[in-house]
Amino acid sequence: MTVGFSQIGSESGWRAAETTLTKQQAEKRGIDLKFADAQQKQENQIKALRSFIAQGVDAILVAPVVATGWDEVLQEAKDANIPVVLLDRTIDAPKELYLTAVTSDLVHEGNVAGKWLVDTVAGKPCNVVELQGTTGSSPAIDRKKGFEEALAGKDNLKIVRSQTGDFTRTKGKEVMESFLKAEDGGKNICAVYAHNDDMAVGAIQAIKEAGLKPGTDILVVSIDAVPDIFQAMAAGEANATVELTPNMAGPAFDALDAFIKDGKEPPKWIQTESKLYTQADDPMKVYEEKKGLGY
Amino acid sequence: MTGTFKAYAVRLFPQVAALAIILFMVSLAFPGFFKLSFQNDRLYGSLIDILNRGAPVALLAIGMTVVIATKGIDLSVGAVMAICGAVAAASITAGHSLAFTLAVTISTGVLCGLWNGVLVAVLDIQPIIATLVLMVAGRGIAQLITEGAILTFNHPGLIFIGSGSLFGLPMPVVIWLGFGLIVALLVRRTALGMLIEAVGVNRRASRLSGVSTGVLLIAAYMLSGLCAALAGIIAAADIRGADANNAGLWLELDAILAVVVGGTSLLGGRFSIAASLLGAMIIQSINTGILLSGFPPEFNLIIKAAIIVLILVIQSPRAQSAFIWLSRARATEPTKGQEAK
Amino acid sequence: MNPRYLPLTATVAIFLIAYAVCIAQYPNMLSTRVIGNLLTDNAFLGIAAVGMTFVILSGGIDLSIGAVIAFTGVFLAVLLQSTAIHPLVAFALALIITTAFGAIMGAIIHHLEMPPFIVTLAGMFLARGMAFVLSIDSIPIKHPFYTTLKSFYYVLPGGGRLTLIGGLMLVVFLVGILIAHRTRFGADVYALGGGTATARLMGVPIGRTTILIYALSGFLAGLSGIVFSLYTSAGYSLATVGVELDAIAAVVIGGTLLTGGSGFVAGTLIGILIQGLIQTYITFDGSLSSWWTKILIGLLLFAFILLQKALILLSDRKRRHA
Amino acid sequence: MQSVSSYVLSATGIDKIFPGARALNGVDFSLARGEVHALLGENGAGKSTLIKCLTGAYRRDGGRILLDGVEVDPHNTLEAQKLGIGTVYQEVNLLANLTVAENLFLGRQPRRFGLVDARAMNKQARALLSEYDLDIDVTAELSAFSVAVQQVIAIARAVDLSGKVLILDEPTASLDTHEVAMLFRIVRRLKERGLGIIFITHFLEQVYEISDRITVLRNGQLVGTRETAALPRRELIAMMLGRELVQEVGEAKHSETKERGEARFRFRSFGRKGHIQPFDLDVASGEVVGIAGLLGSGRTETAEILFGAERADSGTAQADGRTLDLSSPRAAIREKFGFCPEDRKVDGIVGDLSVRENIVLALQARRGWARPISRSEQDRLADHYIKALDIRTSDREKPIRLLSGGNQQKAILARWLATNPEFLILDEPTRGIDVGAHAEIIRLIETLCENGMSLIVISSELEELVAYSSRVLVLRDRAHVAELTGEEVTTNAIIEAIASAHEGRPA
Ligand SMILES: Nc1ncnc2c1ncn2[C@@H]1O[C@H](COP(=O)(O)OP(=O)(O)OP(=O)(O)O)[C@@H](O)[C@H]1O
Ligand SMILES: Nc1ncnc2c1ncn2[C@@H]1O[C@H](COP(=O)(O)OP(=O)(O)OP(=O)(O)O)[C@@H](O)[C@H]1O
Ligand SMILES: [Mg+2]
Ligand SMILES: [Mg+2]
Repeated sequence: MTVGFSQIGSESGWRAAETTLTKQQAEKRGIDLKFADAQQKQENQIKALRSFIAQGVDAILVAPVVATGWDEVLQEAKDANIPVVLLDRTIDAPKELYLTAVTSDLVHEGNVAGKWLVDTVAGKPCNVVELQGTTGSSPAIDRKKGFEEALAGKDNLKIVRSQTGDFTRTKGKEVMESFLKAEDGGKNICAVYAHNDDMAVGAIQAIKEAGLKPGTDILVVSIDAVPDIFQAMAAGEANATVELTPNMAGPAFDALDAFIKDGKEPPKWIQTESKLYTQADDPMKVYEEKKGLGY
Repeated sequence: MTGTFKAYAVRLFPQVAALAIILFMVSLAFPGFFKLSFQNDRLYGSLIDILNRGAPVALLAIGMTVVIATKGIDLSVGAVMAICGAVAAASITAGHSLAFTLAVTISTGVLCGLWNGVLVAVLDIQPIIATLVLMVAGRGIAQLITEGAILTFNHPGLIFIGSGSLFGLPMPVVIWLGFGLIVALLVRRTALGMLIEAVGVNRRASRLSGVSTGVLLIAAYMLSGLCAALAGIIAAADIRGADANNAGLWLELDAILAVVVGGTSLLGGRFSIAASLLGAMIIQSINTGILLSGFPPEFNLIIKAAIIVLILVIQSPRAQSAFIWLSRARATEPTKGQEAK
Repeated sequence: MNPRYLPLTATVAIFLIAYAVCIAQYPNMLSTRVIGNLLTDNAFLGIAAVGMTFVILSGGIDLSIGAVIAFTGVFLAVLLQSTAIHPLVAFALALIITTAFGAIMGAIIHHLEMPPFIVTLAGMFLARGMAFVLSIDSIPIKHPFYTTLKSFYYVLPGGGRLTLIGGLMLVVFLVGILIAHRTRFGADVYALGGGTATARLMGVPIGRTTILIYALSGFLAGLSGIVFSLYTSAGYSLATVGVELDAIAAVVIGGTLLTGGSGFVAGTLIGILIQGLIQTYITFDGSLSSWWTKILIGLLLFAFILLQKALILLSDRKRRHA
Repeated sequence: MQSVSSYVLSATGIDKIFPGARALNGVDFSLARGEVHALLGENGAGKSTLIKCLTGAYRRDGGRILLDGVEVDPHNTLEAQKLGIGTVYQEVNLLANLTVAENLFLGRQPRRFGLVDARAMNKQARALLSEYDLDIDVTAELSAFSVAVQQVIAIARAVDLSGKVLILDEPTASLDTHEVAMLFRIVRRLKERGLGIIFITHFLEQVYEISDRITVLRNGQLVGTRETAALPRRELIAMMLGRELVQEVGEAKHSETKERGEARFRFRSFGRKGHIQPFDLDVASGEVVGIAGLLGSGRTETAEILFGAERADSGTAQADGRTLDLSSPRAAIREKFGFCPEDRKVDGIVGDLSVRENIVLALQARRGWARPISRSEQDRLADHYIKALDIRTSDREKPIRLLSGGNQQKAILARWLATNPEFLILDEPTRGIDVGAHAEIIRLIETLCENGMSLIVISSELEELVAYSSRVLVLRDRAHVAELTGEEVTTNAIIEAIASAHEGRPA
């Protein structure tokens, strides 16, 4: 079986891990994987899909960079009888155009993080600063939304500052530095919520350099569960992270297998778990497990 | 001596004024802006943050200034930063010494510059395209080294470069100030500055006058590579890891912007390192100011665009000549009177 | 042969050779699907690159086009979502805005004597920023008119499609060639590229030409935005980041000198096709990791430039000896 | 005196102020129908500035312009063209990247159905140039042609554009006698048609040959306007210089035929394929060798190969028996060679740098970057040459592109003199230089030779060549075809050598 895989790019460690795992999974099942990197551009993804169709692959995996704009090319794939599985993000298209979507629920992730914070501060007043992902990207929008939903109605919790850190460590650190300055050297901040772990790691460094203790003076909660955040948790510098599993391809291949061999229609949405990890979950052990996965 | 000082003052006036105005505006939006304190053996405050965060762009701007003075442009600096950060992280995690790591990293940057320089000077490829090659491929090379992940390290020596302090200033600040001073002295105390400007203004005429145009061009790109290497080390040391995907992303545009805000023409010729460094600080002040002001991030780009346009309009030759014209209109009256006598 | 046409001929030759090499390796690449895809998938880039060609021919550069394309898409999506106006009206509005935007940049470049690189860089920030302000979400466009437009395509033998937008790109190229080589405005553009001071002394209306050039580029970026919104049926403020660099690369690979004054609109089409070919080849290969993809694209870009240089040098030498 | 109404163009009280320099101060100028009006003055007197003010290329700071008695105010050259004023500016101002035909018809291309009709345009271009005996490929890019050909094209364009007034700013600087004669034929024809023609030149013979009236400027001020016939040469020079000139070039008697010493520099079958055929050349120390030939005969190529600007692919070069390395300009400069190129705008000046920097550039390049010439030494050098060559500039820090054409030329010459060369190649050194400076330069050339420097001079002015060369090489079709020595060196002999060489050529 030949499967084309259109990946968004390699903009973060998490994505690199997803690519690695997809390749591993394909190899394990003897699938010939055609990999195309779109360098963060939707037009490149559409081009890649069209090339896959022209090439005559048996199935297509796509991690869509954005939710909209897929109808036409998916229709072409359908016309050519090539099943398409979406990875890690859903899209805004008629459901019959694709076989299934293997994703986590981004809003839910934000929600889990928010709930954890609400439970942890337990009614004490708390000013939260937020490090957003890239402005306009769907994880940034949804993780913000989910988090705000969890905080809704809790008057003790307030998001006092929110800026974009572009999902990167450098920007996460820089933005956190200015938050600390702007909020009285950090004395007004009780928690930081970062849309991904990389920004959280940057923020932790900024907090330390400002002479405060991350994890104690300022709570740190973030999303993704990449190995480095577990190191920070082990050191007591980060408090919680919500896992976004990079192994989306496994369930996708299973569904494809079943569909192609037995014609079995999978459900339209295969949701992956959004597991919460805290300092209590033996972070060093998780770190060791995750280390080799290409994060 | 006072003459040269006056010339400097005149040259740098627009940049200094623009910087002062921006800092003033930021302080209106954020009152504690000018507050400085001494913490952990170093000065601490928003102003220091600007100096510190502006380090990569400032370093890139040094090399970029010289490249632009030769009528070139270097789009690859961001990618070279990523490569060098990756090399540094890979080397230090492989257990090499700090000195070795720095040497290898800086050589890598210089080598990248050499590649660009050869394309431009020997193969005569247009600079924007010649450096576009490395801009595209370079990030790939960096990712090849880190395999797409963030390569973290714990070597205290390397980390010191990113977040240590010297003379009460953060290391990155010491590095860019020091390096800027060295390069500025190098080009102005020797004939390099003039020769570079000559090449930028008229390469043919310079060659016919015996200037080694090829060597100078290559050297300019090598300097730019060196600057990118330093910036790459600082960026990696700052976050204790090499982020091949994001290190230096789009920083080439900021560096070019810094040079232009500094008043060096993109058509080559006259240049000033000091002015470019001021330009870098202006850009960083805008960035930090936006962060401190608390606007929603959707507005970042618009604010940045508006301020840049404003600065450039004030600096544009037209506005300047209008200014000169105004001041002359006032000054000519007495001259006329003298002529009449 | 007239030496003026050398770079163009070299480019065409390189493209044909490269295509032949690809086919030898992957016979499927000869299919009309691939050819149709090359046109359709690169339509928005091609249209914007025509504008970029004019700008570069005049010795300038326009970094704003990617952002303008994204802005146009978001503008259309927001407009069609929140009002009941017909897409054609929305198209007209978008084109008016982007053309005016280009004209204003041209006016600033001319009247304030500021370098195009910086003016259009600020323009890029501004257009992208405006798109963010309009909406940070990606907004689908579900108007039936869009469906109608998308249903216009011609099925080539072998399953490939010649779509409306692919055809539109070809038309834009034809018109662009006509404007560049058969109008006084076109000659003025080349004149500007030859040297502003000289052109001024020769009586070329510098101001008007500069403004028109950037207005044209803005117009075509707007048109490209419309095409892109048709292509994706959506508007998204983060779309088409860095497209300006792709367009510049296409123009230069097509044999136009970045210093201005020399080159061909037709060459840009080949430049676009060469880039499309590289991408298609990499996808067909399908074994490259993300990083090797980047490295290979860079190397192939380099190889094309080098090949072009070599071909020109070679025939130049032959001419001298003849 | 002519009545006011017969003036096609009259300007009164023209002022132009540049930062740091008053280029024109209340200049009056009037041009009658059907007259050729010579505009004369030293380098930097303000001639080019005056015409640029008239054509709107510069905004004037004061004064009025009347065209046919009506006040006009052209804001740019396009408007001036529309008013019927055609101009050839001092530096060839055509676009190297356009074809000849496009250059000729830029902005007024013939059109069919709204589109440019390239075929008609090329046909018209060929017809236009045939009037100038120029049979070239009008679809080729302008850059394929020599400066002289470009000059003719520029003239053809301006003539074609001028309905009322034709302005020629040093159009003959790079033309040889044949082309000049042709130009004058055309000028006379236009004159008969009633055009007013402004003619700027530094060749006084040409002034007397063609002009009806003369206006002299000095330091941006009007000295006076006279009828040519009533103005003796000596008086004219006095008007221009503000003093008497001791000795004028051309009248200068060939100094006692120089002893031809031992050849110091020897070139043997030196040449480059496609550029110039291999030639032999011997130059003694203190000798001036002139090179003559028609346009495109390969004079510039000879110079470029001698200097390593184009690398020779055959032959050897020796000095005092030692083999010279002439592989690049840099190498040549190390061998104490110098080369003052013909196209000063492209190959000579470094426009944005100051006069001082332009003068020290070659010397600094030879010393290397690590051994900077101290600022005081630079100032001294610059001041010395500004004085010695009488370079008119308000200030040694002025960017050289703001200097008048002739003064730029002098600064480039100074650049080479500052390097103290032993072998100096001058390609059209006196192009665009005024009478006073001309005499200075010739005198300078003679002093240089007395001090033992070897000189190669390329010039289209045969009198000048005769005046100081002890030997003249004649070129044709990129090959050295004749060599005249000692008593043979006369204007007539050179013309004959060129002509006879040409007789052998199939038409
Ligand atoms: N743009 C400018 N800015 C400042 N000074 C200028 C500018 N253009 C010309 N000048 C000065 O004005 C004076 C007159 O120059 P102009 O070119 O008119 O001389 P000219 O009579 O044409 O001389 P030449 O015979 O050498 O061509 C010169 O001193 C020159 O340096
Ligand atoms: N009348 C002409 N017709 C066509 N081509 C010409 C003509 N004159 C010159 N050229 C071309 O111009 C190019 C440059 O000539 P070049 O300037 O080297 O000659 P030259 O002998 O130095 O003449 P000069 O110095 O008087 O301009 C040559 O390639 C020559 O073929
Ligand atoms: Mg002049
Ligand atoms: Mg010549």
